[in-house]
Amino acid sequence: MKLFEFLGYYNYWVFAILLMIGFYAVIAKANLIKKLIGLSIFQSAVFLMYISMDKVEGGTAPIIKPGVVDQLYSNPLPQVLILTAIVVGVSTLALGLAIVVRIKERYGTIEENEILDAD
Amino acid sequence: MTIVFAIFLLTMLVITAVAIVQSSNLFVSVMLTSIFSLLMSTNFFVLDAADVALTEAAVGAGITTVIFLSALALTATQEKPNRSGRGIALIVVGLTASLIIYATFDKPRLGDPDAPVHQHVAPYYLDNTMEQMGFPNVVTAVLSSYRGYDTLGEVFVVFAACIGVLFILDARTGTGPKYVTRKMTGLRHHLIPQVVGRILVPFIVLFGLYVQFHGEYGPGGGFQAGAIIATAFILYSLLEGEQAALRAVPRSAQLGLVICGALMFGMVGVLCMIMGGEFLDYSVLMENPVTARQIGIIVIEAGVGMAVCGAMLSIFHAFAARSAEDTDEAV
Amino acid sequence: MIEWLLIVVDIVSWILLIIGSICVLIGGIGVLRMPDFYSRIHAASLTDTMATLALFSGMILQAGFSLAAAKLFAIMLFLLLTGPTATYALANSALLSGHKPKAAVLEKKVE
Amino acid sequence: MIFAGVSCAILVTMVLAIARAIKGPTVYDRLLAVNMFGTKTALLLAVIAFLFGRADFLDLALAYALINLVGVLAVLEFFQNRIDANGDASGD
Amino acid sequence: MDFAQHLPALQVIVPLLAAPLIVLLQPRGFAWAATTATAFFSFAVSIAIAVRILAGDILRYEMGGWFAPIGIELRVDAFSAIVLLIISGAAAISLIAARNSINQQIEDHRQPLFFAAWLLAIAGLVGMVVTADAFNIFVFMEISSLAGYILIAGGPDRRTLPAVFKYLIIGTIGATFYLIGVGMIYMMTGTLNLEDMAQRVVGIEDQRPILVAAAFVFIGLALKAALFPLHVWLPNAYTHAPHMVTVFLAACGTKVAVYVLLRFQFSIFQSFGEHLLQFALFLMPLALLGIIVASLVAMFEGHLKRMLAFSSVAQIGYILMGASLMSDSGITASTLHMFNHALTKGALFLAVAKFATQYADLRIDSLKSAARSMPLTSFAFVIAGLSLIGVPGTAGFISKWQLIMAIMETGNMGFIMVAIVVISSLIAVGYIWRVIETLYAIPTDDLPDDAADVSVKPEKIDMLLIALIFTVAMNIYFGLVPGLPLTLAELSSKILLKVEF
Repeated sequence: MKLFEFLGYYNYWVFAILLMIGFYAVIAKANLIKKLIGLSIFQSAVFLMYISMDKVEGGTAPIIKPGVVDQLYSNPLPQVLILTAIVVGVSTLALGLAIVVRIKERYGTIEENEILDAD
Repeated sequence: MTIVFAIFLLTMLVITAVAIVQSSNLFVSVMLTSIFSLLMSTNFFVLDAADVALTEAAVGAGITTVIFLSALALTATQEKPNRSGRGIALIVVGLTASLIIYATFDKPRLGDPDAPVHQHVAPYYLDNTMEQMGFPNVVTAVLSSYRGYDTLGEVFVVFAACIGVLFILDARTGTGPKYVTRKMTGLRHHLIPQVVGRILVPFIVLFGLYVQFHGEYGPGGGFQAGAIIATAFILYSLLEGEQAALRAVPRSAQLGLVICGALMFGMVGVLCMIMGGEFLDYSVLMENPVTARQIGIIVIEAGVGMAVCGAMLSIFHAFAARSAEDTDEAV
Repeated sequence: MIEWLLIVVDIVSWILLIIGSICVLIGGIGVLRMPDFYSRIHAASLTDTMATLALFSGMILQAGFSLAAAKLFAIMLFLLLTGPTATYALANSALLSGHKPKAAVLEKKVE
Repeated sequence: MIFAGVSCAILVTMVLAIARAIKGPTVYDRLLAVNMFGTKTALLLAVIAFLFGRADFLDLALAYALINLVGVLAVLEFFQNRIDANGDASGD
Repeated sequence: MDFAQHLPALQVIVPLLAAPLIVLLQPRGFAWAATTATAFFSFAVSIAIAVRILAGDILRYEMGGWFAPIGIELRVDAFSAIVLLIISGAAAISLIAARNSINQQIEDHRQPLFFAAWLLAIAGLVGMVVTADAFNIFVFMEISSLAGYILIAGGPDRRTLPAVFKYLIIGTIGATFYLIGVGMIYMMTGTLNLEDMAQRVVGIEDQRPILVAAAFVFIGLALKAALFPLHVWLPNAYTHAPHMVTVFLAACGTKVAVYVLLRFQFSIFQSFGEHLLQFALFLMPLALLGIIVASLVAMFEGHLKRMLAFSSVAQIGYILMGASLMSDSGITASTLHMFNHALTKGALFLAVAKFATQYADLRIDSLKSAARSMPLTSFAFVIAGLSLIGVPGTAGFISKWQLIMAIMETGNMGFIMVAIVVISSLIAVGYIWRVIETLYAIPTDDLPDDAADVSVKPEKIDMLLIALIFTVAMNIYFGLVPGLPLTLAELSSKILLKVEF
């Protein structure tokens, strides 16, 4: 039935919208911290895409229940990949913020157009 | 039922993202980012990803918000409006959006069991974890043993971020590393949060250790535990002030934690090589392969937990120390 | 005898859960409708604590005597501990930084 | 069944909280919304854990119950620094 | 534990695990010594691997003891062997020469962290080349790019910071695009192992997610490899980085992204009939445009380092043009050019580092009559410049010649491309000659003689100069006897085109 069909793809459409919001923020905004926030939204959208891959209708989280035999489980592999990707995202964010702090100290501003004029 | 959750949570996610990008006050954006990560974590939980939800909770609510705020404290909080780059941005963004929307048509529907993803590699993990690893949490098994090499790379990404932040923020030309700690002693006249904080911090650390060693049987593991314990110490330093926190966990101890965490992970792998197996092949550590794998995974997760905790703490203290003497212009 | 007790427990927990969700809704509406920050903080924090109490006790009754009930109790304990603290810290910091409650502003106009 | 109703109530409250977070004139309103949102997430996670019948996933709600305070206190502390630094008393 | 069986794993693990140890070594010179020792060890391992590959077998290594699609598998063949040689060779040479130049630019208490980041960069790059798992490439890509940001952020003047920030943003977007591409392929095939993926893709290439995944992987890796329109981050990053870091990154930084790009396009998307034609028709104009525009910009560039950075962008255009011919000799030419360009550009940037020890300002017109006080360095710069142009007898000539032969084979529209290659070589002659002219210019009388001599100390024979001479000698040696790289290049083109040899 149509609605259920549409909902099946709602996750991927929200992934596309979030990706665009993040990508727009990274490109269009001049403030360096706003760019980093946009970058983290951009990466969160990718995590959403991976995790919405692993859901199985009627399945539960892939921690095997001791007693139950015919229990359907969701796919563990995208979750492992995203566990790694989340920590990669935080690491890049921390490094980016350290660079922004140093730029503020040396240039006095964190607006990209003012930095370009300064040199 | 998941459909109702999906609609509510995902629409809220989009609204928050738009609000984050629109608001010109950076403080507001950071606060909305913490709501964004809360929503992401709930989304992950609804989509059956318990471990990922716990990681997003521990990392998103605790560490990302605090690092953003400490960076904001050192830079400006008001974004200057800038109309220049909008045209190209919209074109590029529109192009990528059309590419992705074009791709979504042939994708399998959310949750349909015969999607190719569930046919090939995943069933092996689900069937064999119980008898090869002896514990039910398949995600921890895949994370630390089947794809342990990824996690090793991951620990070294955290290690790289930690030495990167220390390297970039320590650029004091001439003078040695003088860590003038913050003159402010935490939330000065907030007695009640301090008292509650003193009660809460040990419980958060206890919960962190529970998550660390309970990783095989329920959602948990090294990353989550490291992040939670780091959040506990960050809360302690927020309430008691920088000096007390640095007395509790001095800077050298934080770096030591990161280094021996990373080395512990590496050395277990090398030990497996010496004892005849491949790198990170725990089954050679002892005669019974299942217990050998469990021992290997516990040591690995401990290494990961120490590395992540040490890294997040040293990053936080690098930012916090920075604000104390950002007055003198580092030349 | 036992299943009569079970039914009562079920009913009580259902009632508690319904009370809890009503409180939650009231809190949400209150936060939006209230005119000033300090009245909003009342709406949010009071219903928040009440909802935690009602919902979690309802769930503990549902969970019966098990590990889940212990976990639920722990969560309730920490939520009751941290919720009011955060609200206090928020209100205190707002007041200290000179955020005048609306009523005070009105009085000045009056005299 | 009842859990579905409770979770819907919590979801609606979350939407209201986000409305306040976006609309809120002063920073404190937004902070109030963030705090409220945090506790509601903890409630929602506990209810969902029950709704899906996986009661051993309550650790997540416990994590949120503990960590939610850190975000709010961090914002308060850095906002206070901001005020002491340049003394503006305005909320926003 | 026999040594030879663990070679691929050792290649990655030794630099990776040495990094935390280096951070512990606070005493001044020791961090540099330990890092150089590790770099030479990894160079020795890659030579051993190359020897095994030349003997004809492909090294496989199952990480954690799990077989291929379940666990992560390392797979080293001729194509990865030659890139391994480039990375560890460039690392060894740039580190052995780095002592004084780094002491000059980085404070002492930060040096252990800096050298640990250098080792992580080596481990990240090597990890990307050695592994045969799509997501593992992303993880090691992150390690190498994070370490790269740290290395470049070591640069002394303040313009380094915006350059590094732009590189971080663009690098992360590139890596995330790659992640989206891998995610979509995984969604349709269910596996992450490259070989397994190649087999499972055969039946479903016409499906939309796979085509979009190919596009995303291409864009992401083109961003990382600084292909022409997406190269905006490279000139600033290489110009403001510490001199020795530029030597290392110029020689192997972008090459690894090109390696992964070719590996994906040829091994996984090979089976698409018309896709590869699209890939070629899409890539060739970009590469040609890149060669011309980058060479022209280099022509009018004042700063010596920035000029060489733009010429790097042009050279990457050469490499990808060779690959876009999709013929056996085309890929041989592009792989060979990766090797030769690493040698040439390494030598040029070593000469720049040596000039920097005497001249603070590296603008070309401020290096007036530098040859009088630094004869050896200038002479080495001339030879390296000739190799960049492709004068017979140098390594550059071999790869240019191979490229032109490959183009001739394609027959019909070959003339335009040969013309472009020749024109860009002429432009290269242009900007190299401009530098040589100022180096050997006779000091004009308005510049008082003694002023020139007093400020400029005579050239000091140190490790930097020895490394420079050695690299230039290698340039000439591989120009005359291109045995090793040529055979490896031919082997790798057969592997990429899946020709059973």
